[in-house]
Amino acid sequence: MSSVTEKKEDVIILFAGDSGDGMQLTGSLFTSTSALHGNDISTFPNFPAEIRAPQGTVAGVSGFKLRFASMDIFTPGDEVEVLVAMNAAALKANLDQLKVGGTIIANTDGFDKKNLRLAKYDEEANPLLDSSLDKYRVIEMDVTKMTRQALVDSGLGTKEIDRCKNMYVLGFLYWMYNRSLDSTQTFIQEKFAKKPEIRDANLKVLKAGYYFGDTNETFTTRYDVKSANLPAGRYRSIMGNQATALGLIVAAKKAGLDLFYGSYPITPASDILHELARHKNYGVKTFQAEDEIAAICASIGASYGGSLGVTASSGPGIALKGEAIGLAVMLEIPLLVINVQRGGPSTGLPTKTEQSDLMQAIHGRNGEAPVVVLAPHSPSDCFDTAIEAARISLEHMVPVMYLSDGFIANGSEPWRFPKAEEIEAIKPRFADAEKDLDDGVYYPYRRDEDLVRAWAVPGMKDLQHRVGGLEKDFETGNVSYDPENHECMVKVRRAKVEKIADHIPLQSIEQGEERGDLLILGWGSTYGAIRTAVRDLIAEGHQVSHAHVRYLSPFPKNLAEVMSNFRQVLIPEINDGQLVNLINAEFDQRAIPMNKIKGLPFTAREIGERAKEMLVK
Amino acid sequence: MSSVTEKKEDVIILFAGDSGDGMQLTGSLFTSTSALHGNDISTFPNFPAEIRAPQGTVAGVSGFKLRFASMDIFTPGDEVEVLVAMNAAALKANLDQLKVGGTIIANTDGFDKKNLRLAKYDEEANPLLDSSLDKYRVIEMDVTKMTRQALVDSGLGTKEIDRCKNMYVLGFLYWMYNRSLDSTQTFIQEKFAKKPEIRDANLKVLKAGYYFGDTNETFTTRYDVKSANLPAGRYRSIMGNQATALGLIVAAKKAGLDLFYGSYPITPASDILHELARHKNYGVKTFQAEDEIAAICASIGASYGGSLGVTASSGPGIALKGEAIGLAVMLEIPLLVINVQRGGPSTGLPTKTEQSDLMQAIHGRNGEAPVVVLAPHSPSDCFDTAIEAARISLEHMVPVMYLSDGFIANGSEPWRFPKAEEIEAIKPRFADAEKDLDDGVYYPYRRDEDLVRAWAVPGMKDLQHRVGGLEKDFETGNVSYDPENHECMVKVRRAKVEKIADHIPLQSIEQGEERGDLLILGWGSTYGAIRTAVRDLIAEGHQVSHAHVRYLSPFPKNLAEVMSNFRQVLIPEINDGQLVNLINAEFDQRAIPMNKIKGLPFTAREIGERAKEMLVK
Amino acid sequence: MSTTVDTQQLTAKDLATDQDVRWCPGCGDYSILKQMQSTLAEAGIKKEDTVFVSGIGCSSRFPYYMDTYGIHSIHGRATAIASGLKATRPELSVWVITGDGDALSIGGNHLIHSLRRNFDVNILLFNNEIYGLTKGQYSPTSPKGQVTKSTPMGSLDHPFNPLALAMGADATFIARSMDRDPKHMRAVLQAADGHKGTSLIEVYQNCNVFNDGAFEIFTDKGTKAQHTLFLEEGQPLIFGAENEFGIRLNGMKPEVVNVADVSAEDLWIHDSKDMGKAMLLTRMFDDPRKENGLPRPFGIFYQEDRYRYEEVLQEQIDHAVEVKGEGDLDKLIQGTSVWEVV
Amino acid sequence: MSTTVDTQQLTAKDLATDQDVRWCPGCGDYSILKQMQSTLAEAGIKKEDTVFVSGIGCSSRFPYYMDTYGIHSIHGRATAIASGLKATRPELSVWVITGDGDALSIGGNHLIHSLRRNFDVNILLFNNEIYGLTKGQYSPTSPKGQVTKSTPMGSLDHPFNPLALAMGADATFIARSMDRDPKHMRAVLQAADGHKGTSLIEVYQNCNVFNDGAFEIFTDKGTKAQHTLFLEEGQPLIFGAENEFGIRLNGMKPEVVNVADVSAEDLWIHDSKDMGKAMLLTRMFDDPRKENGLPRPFGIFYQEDRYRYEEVLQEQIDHAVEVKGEGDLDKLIQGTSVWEVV
Ligand SMILES: Cc1ncc(C[n+]2csc(CCOP(=O)(O)OP(=O)(O)O)c2C)c(N)n1
Ligand SMILES: Cc1ncc(C[n+]2csc(CCOP(=O)(O)OP(=O)(O)O)c2C)c(N)n1
Ligand code: SF4
Ligand code: SF4
Ligand SMILES: [Mg+2]
Ligand SMILES: [Mg+2]
Repeated sequence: MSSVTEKKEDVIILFAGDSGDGMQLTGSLFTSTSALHGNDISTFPNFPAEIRAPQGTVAGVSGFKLRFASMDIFTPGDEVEVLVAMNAAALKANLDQLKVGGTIIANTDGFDKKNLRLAKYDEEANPLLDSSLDKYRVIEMDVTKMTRQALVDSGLGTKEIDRCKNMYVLGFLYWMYNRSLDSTQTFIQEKFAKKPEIRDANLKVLKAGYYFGDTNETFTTRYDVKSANLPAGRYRSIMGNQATALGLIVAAKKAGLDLFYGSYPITPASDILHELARHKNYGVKTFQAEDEIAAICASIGASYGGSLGVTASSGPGIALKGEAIGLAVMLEIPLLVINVQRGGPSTGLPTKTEQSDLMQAIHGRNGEAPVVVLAPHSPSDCFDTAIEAARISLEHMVPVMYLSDGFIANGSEPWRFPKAEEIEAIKPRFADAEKDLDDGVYYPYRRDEDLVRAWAVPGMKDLQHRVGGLEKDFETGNVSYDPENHECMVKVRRAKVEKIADHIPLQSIEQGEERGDLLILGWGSTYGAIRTAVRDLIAEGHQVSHAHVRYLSPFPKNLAEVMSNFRQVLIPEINDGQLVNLINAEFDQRAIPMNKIKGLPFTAREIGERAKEMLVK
Repeated sequence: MSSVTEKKEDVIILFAGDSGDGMQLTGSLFTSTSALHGNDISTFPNFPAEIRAPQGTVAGVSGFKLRFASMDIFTPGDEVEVLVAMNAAALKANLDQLKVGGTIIANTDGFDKKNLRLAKYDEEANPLLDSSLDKYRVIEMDVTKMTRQALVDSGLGTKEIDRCKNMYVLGFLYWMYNRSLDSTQTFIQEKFAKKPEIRDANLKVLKAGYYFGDTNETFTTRYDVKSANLPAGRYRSIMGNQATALGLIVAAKKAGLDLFYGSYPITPASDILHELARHKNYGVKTFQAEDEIAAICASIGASYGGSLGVTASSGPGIALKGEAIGLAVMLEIPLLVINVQRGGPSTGLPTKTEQSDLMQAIHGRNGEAPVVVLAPHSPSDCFDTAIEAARISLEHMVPVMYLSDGFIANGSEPWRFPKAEEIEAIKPRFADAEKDLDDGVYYPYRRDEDLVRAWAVPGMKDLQHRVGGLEKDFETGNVSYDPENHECMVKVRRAKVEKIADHIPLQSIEQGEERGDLLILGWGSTYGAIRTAVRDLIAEGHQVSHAHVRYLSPFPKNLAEVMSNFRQVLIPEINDGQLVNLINAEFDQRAIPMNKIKGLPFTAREIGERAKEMLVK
Repeated sequence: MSTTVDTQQLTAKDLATDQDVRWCPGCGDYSILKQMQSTLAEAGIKKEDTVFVSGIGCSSRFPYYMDTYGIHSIHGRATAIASGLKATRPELSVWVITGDGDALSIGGNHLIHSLRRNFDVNILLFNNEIYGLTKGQYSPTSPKGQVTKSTPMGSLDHPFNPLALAMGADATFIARSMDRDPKHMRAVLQAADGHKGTSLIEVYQNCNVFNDGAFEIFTDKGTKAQHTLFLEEGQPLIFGAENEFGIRLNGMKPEVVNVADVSAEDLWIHDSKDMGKAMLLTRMFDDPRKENGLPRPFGIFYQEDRYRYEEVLQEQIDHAVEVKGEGDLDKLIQGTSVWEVV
Repeated sequence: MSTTVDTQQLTAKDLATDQDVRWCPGCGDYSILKQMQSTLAEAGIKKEDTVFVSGIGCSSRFPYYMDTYGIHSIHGRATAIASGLKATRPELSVWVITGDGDALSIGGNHLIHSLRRNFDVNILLFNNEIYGLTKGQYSPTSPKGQVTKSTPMGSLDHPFNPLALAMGADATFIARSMDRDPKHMRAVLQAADGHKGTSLIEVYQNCNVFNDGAFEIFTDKGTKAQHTLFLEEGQPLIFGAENEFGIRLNGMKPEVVNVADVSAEDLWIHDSKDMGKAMLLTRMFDDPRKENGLPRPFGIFYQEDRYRYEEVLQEQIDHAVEVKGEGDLDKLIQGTSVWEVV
């Protein structure tokens, strides 16, 4: 039978179900398929904090938001168009995100008495039966029943059979959005190569879902989302933590060094460790330490030995590394400290995103201990920023803090990836007995014009020297308690960091004019939301621009000047106002904070509305 | 024979010798004697970083600066009048502090070839012989010889005999400044009660030194420094760490609680532990933990159990406590965290003073984790500030950071101490099943008008509840991942801290008018130097005032207003500019930094000169 | 939140809270929670005088499910927090709940120090040989070669032997139990509760999501009898379906014998007061995958009566009061040398 | 700073730096430094391939006095830093210098974890039973009741038995020596250097300023023979001025016998490969103040050949290269599913 096909530019699907329902996998499979289809994509997984919160409850709902479009997009978007609800709790938890007129694909089997009760719907109330969903288009299907039917003679047990449910839904959506099953089929074949019966079951159910759409009378509309006109090139889809890991491997190779990654697991940073551990054939040494302090200290040991030493954690773990970061500042050796931020304070909201560790990055140590601070702004940008962070650390002998967050880390987007050869080499300033010995004597703390000392590592003949956490003499590096020397060294360590501003790009305007009524200044993961909001504001004729700060310490030299060309500056942050605090401490022009502290990213709409309030003034 | 006696207002003596020479003891004995004599006093010990740096070397010189006067003084002063040099190194290390025309009391025995070489004087040069000391009055005495003579038939070995040398010098100075030997004699009798021969030796040498002055022909001038006209009352002399310890004990008693002090030794904080451990009969429980993290966690456990939990360290140790401080912020329980600051970063300059941990105190944790920050401004002020810090922590269920530093901690001054009864009671807000149960249910995070929750401790019937580091529901305190609730709780925790401004005194002007050309705004140990400088500036007719901030977070409500009455605001700090950074971030009026990062306190002169530069502008 | 109940005759239910228990279905933690609740109910504790302190981890959620006082603290620090609590409130019954990562990885230092100090605290170590909460990285107790998220090619670390480590730290009570043997667990919990001093109880706990079956060989009906050895004070070390096997000490080496072939007195008689034997027991730690290795002991390995830190701490204070008298604030404030300015 | 010298035939002097040694006159550290310099000179090491890593403490100043590479790091973390260094630079000779506070108090966790991981690193633990650098607080090895600045009424903690703790952490080389016996110390240093894996050497070191004479009974001519037992591989455990006493094992209990009264084979023969015996040796730890206690053993208690962490780490990498081939950056960057936009 024939079915109408309708064109669409931009679709947002939210896959929601019990943590057991495999919604994350379903979502990522649809993602790669859409990516291969050439759409621009943006995703946002949202899992419960518990490994497995109670089944069927709202706390247990796991969601995966996928936006795919035939135009450029920068966020997972605000209003959901299709909500897949595997059970009542999934519906309840996410209905508020569904736009009026949107579609609900409900697994009727997930709306039985038990599930309704667990989702805390009032006695006897069933959204599928009462009129509460009239504003939406509801597609009901008994996924469980149909999956079981499809696999009656598969020889599998019900438990295994039910594990295939998500494939049924996926198959149906592929039909609905005119997608090919190929990449998913390949995936299934590879994943279950060793378990043929499971493999076949999944394939069968996937097709069943697809055919259900094809053959079933009730739905006659299908949608087609053409490929986006992204700049020509070769693309892959990538997640933030993955991009960070790849960036680190590339940076080490580009510097001709081995990569040592000392870390202690913590959400949401662990995936970097997991990813790196898969690439040992790139000479990557991963070390799961006994705690965060051991992790950073091991990395310091590796750096001292001439490797690219990297350590990573999230807020609470970074708090534990403060003392050791101070040591690295004093030693003046390369060290990369990655913080994938999450909701704080303390244990806070481990699975939610936040940008509240910026102040900790800048000030979270004893004494005057300046470090460099960088922040990536999107999943794929993690790759470039990780390389940039490593470059600065290695070429300037200074610890660098890299501030990612849960939103970037777990989100994904299409990435027009570079060729390895296009990436510039990193040039550590190694010592060399030939030129650095001064009639037989080595002065480990002599500096070049950038105030950078040379990197003398064990094994280099005649350059033996001792370093430590006590204040050291400007020249010899020996322990010095001299008052003048201390003041000099404190200033030198800061000046060294500030001089890095000579080696980084000036602050650019992402979008909009060089001057205007309002500059929206962001850092990190707010990029997509700001970018979208500003695009729309400009389209509406407002004099608004967007600048995004990657270098948070030192700031680009021209930052004050860039700001000064705007009547007002708005700084949206997923915290209680941190960058705005740094800016207001350093510059005379006062920026205005915009804060959201809900463990969730900004929506473009929120930023757009706030901007308009300011523009009418 | 008779000797002229000359009146003096203000004398600064610097006792300097090898760390083995007992200069610290000599200095403190002269201090208490002068205190008892009714002088105003101010002291500044300055030891080498090593336990015992090489004997006879400049690195090994230990100094004790004592200033005593018949007028009010606030610092150990700038120019030394009498320099006691037990050896050549002591002279070399300190000569630059001696004012022209000042007196040098040199132990000739300490200027032999060996000592001159160790002190790195050029071959054959001996300052006592050449003319390099012509600008000064030099009193030579062979202390060693005379001490040994005094004790020929004491039956003691030379090693023990030589240990009495410092008493000889002390005795002589007592003569020179018309001091009574009583308190020192009592001290010696008590200290060596168990070792009669040592006791008698010390007493004998002390008198020998005194009589030497009396009988010896060469010096005919003695000085008399009358008692200062300090406000009437009963005085004692006290050191900063000691005052902090006493304040803690008093605070606990005033709150009707036990004091638990969990700490790990570190310079210069250890003496608080030592002092507290001596007062177990006040119900003080001191706990030397395995590390700083255990120390603060044990204190958190004690607070949770209903004691006044206190932990202390210096910069590097505080860095390790960041994560646990965040937990206390989240739990909303009382906790006092003492940081006796020292030179940083990293291990830095352990025995030198610095104010460089202010930013760490405010921002050194993950997430939005506001705490209260207080700083004492002088040795005796540690007593009041410790009580105030405990009061705020207990009455507002919030962690409080207390920022002392090495200069205050080891310095001493006369203290007109209060009567215990004059000190106000501290009233923790304990929970009470009677009124807090809401039909049988207890809500541990309900708050009063100050946003303070009640303190329910184990043992209270029917109030069992669970607390933790995860975000909690506004009312029930149960774990909550709700986005709105998180934002609300982050704001509430900050608002609770800000509301404390309603309970602290407004910022006052220490000295000078309410308005003028220049406000010198200080915090912590810069008090004395600023106070002295401002007194002199005012005397010279300048419109300068001094305000000193005890409450660094939250600021007193009127701080901006106080500043606004001055054309310029200068902020002197022993760091690279931290309070000035906080002020400039928060207020529109721009303050000007004045920084010294040499491990040494400001002198009044340095501040006075800087102020004048600003005033001519 | 807490709701009032009459604590006269507590039942396990009274010790439950209104919070949904949020462990994965099938997690071994459920059984441990249940045994704890019934053991404490039986013991007739006072809820308000009992405190559960935990770190971070799946296991560390435990306090939320006990209607007593409780702290779900930060990772690895539960023992340190419990030390301060017990030092100031000796009359409270304090339980520490921790995991193999929480106690032995990040919390290792606090664990060994609290063991030597011997506060009267009970430490329950949920050993599932994995990091559960962070979704499956290997832990300090994971066998070498374990493939996990962080070790796709297999872990490299030689694992800790937790009870041997505890012996090395001079622990005064050391025991092992398992989630799948409720009766045994209750008995061990009772004994630990009874012991005056720090009790360390290692519980083999199955993480059915990330490390399913790690202890199957000890818990599974088919293999349990062969591979486990239940220690009974004063009794010979015997095991096997029909208790047909026994352990004999050959010098320092334990060896398996057929009970039939030897006389009773040849067998190793369990004496939990004998440190030397206890050390050897902790070393009966053969990889279960290994052919005819020694069985794994369960029960109380060692107990010793040593002074409790909180007691001697209080004694010093009492002694100080005795000698110097109750502290008088004015004396304290004025110190020893005062002068008057008039 | 460093000055070039021809490393052909090193002498102890060549290993000294231009820095004044800043320990108190009479400190036991001097002798240890001296023995280290001569031992390494003898061993003919390459200065540039040797690294000394220390924490904070008087002892931790050590690296400044060795003309090799060195890090004077932060308190308690030397072992962790050494782990990262050795993991990435297996060919270097890495020495950790630490104190009883640095290694056993704040650094306890890193110590036990590095022992189990068994990097080929030598750890020298200067045990003076006091915190020297901070001017005299008790340490985790101070005997109970010790009066120090922080414990005017005497310390309360039951101290660690460092070597027992190390056994519990599965160390592969455990030894004890003393500052006052240069010959013995050089021998132990050599053996540690030779051991492949982590060597833990506890050195009794006198802090003559804050804890003078703590080990006098073991070092003083008058009492040494009675109270010390020098372990020799394959030899019976004998001691006394004329070696008149020996140790016999009675079950698990060592007891002192007159050599004259027993036949040679009754005596305990030292076998540093026997873990059970080693555990008992570490427990020969009687308070020297105690009447006729057992003598304190010195020498190599235990050694075991177990794989080194840095080796298996490298093997995994080599294996990965073998299987997947040298990593190709472009392959890495593009991943598995790529699409073209034209
Ligand atoms: C300071 C800090 N580091 C790391 C983490 C992340 N984390 C939470 S629990 C955990 C380990 C959990 O393993 P285990 O202690 O064995 O408990 P289980 O979940 O297995 O019961 C880790 C690494 C954290 N929450 N805080
Ligand atoms: C993080 C931190 N905490 C505390 C200190 C203070 N501190 C320095 S060394 C030391 C202990 C020294 O004792 P030990 O390790 O036995 O070395 P020793 O001086 O006796 O050789 C302490 C507590 C510090 N420097 N850093
Ligand atoms: S992850 Fe494992 S340990 Fe954690 S709750 Fe689930 S089954 Fe239990
Ligand atoms: S304090 Fe003790 S350990 Fe430190 S240098 Fe002096 S004698 Fe040696
Ligand atoms: Mg675990
Ligand atoms: Mg020591």
